[in-house]
Amino acid sequence: MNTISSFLDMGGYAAFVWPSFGLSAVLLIGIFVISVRTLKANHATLDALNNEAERASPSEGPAQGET
Amino acid sequence: MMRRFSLLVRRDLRLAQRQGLDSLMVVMFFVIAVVLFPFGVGPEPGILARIAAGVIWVAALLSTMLSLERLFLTDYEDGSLELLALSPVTLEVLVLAKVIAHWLTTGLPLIIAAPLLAVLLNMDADGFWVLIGALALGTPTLSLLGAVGAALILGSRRGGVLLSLLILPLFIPVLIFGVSAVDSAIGGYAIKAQFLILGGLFVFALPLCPWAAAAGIRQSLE
Amino acid sequence: MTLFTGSDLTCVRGERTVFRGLSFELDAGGLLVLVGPNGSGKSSLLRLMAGLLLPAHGAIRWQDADTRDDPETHNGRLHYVGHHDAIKPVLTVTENLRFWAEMHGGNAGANNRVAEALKGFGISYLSDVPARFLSAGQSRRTSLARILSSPAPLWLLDEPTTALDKEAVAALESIIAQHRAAGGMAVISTHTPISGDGAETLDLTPFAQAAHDFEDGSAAA
Amino acid sequence: MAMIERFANPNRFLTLTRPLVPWLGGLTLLSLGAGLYLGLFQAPADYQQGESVRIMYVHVPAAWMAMFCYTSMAISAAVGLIWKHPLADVAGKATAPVGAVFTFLALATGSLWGKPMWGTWWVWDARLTSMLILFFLYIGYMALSNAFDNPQRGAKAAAILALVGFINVPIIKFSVDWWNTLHQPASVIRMDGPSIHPSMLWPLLLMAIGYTLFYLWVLIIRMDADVTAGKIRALRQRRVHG
Repeated sequence: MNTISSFLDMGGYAAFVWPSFGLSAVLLIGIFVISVRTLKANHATLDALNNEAERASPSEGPAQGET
Repeated sequence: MMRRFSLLVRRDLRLAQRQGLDSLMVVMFFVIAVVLFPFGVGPEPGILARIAAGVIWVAALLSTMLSLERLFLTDYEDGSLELLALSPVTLEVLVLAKVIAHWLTTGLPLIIAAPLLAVLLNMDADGFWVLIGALALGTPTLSLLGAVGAALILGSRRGGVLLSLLILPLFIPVLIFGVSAVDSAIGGYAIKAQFLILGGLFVFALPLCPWAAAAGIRQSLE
Repeated sequence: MTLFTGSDLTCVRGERTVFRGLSFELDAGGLLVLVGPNGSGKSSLLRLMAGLLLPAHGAIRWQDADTRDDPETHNGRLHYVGHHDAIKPVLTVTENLRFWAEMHGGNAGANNRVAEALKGFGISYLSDVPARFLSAGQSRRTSLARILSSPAPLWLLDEPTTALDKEAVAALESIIAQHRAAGGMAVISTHTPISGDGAETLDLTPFAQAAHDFEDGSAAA
Repeated sequence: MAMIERFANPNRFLTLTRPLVPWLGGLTLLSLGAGLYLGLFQAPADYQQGESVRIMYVHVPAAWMAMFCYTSMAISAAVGLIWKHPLADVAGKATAPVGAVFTFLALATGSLWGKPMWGTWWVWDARLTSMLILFFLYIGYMALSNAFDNPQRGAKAAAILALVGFINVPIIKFSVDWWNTLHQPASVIRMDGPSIHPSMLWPLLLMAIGYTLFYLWVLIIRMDADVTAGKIRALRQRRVHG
């Protein structure tokens, strides 16, 4: 496995090995990114709702922000 | 306990008989589904005979699926399910009564129609009785498993299609052993193992499904 | 020892806390009328009492036995009339009622109990009519007739007077009075006033408010 | 189960697990990196399948995780149904998509691995067929949990399905194996090679550990998102009811 090209060739199976690894990477990274994005979005909306609730009725309930 | 059990079975049978359409529709679907295959696969008797058992079983599965959605739905919508859950008999027993009523209105007609369709598909004669036996042992399990799906989709937005998606994977063991019982009978092999397993699947589903369906119903009534 | 009690009940439906810290007591012959705005949990409380819904906190007891321990016996003690009429259009009124009479109270004397029930609500003339021809008021009377079709000490009626005309409401009031006189008890959620001497009223608004305050506190935490 | 538990408990869970997330991320990347390096560079090729055996390092862990996630869904379903623990349903619902991705990966890499050997993209091999049925169970779970207006009702219904499904998995496996031996195609090369050479074992284990850590990593993130979404719904609902 000295030269890069023979490594990439994967003994002729390149067309199967790399798509397998590639697909795995794409899907795993994909679901991770989607999860993180929903998390950030939900936290942002919760903070917005909390701030809105605070502004609307500062007297009602203890005023403390989201950690 | 048994009196209320038979009371519910009798009521459901009377409802089905008054509505009339139900079992007829199911059998008609079963017949049509099977009759379609020769048009798709070609009328050549050899091929048809070879796939006859599989085609009949798959069509029986889909026909049972057709009528499962309404198993609890009408009672859920008109408030009877609430009262059944509030009756002095455990809900699991009443679910079993509903399943038996469902089997009598769909499973049984399928079993009666099956040999006729076996002739249409040129199935070998000595497969007939085994087909009836396997269906008789398999369709109750299908009704039991289907009852779980019917209970879980109560109150959901997309009832029918969702039900088949939930339940079909669970039908696969019954399908595999039902077809293999008929095929090995035709091939002259022993069929005891398949029938024992079909019986085992039924005995396994008998306690599990009413429990799961009752739990699903209780949640839908919350 | 009061017969039917609920202590410090909290009801959660889906993700919403409906009410918190609600208690009630009801004795033989008692009538409890639940009042409060929409969404304050009247129906939820009735479903809790019936056992269709389990309290997130607190317990409902019948003679200090928690009703959750033996739901079937509790079911045998009560009749629940919800928003739906539970009537099969293909069956006649008598067939509908006899089914529920036998399911709840067994076969003994079911026929004449059903006849009594129909007479009680003045719909004997409908006995052989398939239920699909009934008007809203008639189906409601048929559904209410179920509570007479087999004996049960506890009646849980959720807005029984909807779709009932004045005469039917009067009939219902007199039937409830007889039921209480015979030692029975009833819990009714209603918007139209129901007369019944010695009736207690339970206003759910403070308990619903308690739920909101609690939710404010923890949601923001 | 005290009322307070319904809200405070998720917060306590989140405050405990949030700091874990970066550590879990680091460990996942570490073990996956090591596994990939060993698998692609150090481990020998298979004398029969040549380099294509390396697909094993993504196929086998994905297949394990497919079953692992479904098992954890069944456990959280049982905990949710029996002890009414609010977080159990959240865990189950958060696991399902990750499990479905692993199952799909197992199917895809399985077919990519099988192509050079069997000459077709799909063979009704017992393991691949069981994996396909498991994939349908996942899709059914996710469809059911999203089929209700009230997410909690969906989670509860899906929990029952996960339990019933989980009990049926061995039966399905048994019947598919029987069905497969009944219609046995002539020669089927074993999926994971004749025998695992020790130097192949290490990358396999590292990848499996990496996948498990990845699952836990994404699970905590998804649960955090779901609990927050629950709070948002509660706030909005309270606004409706005033």
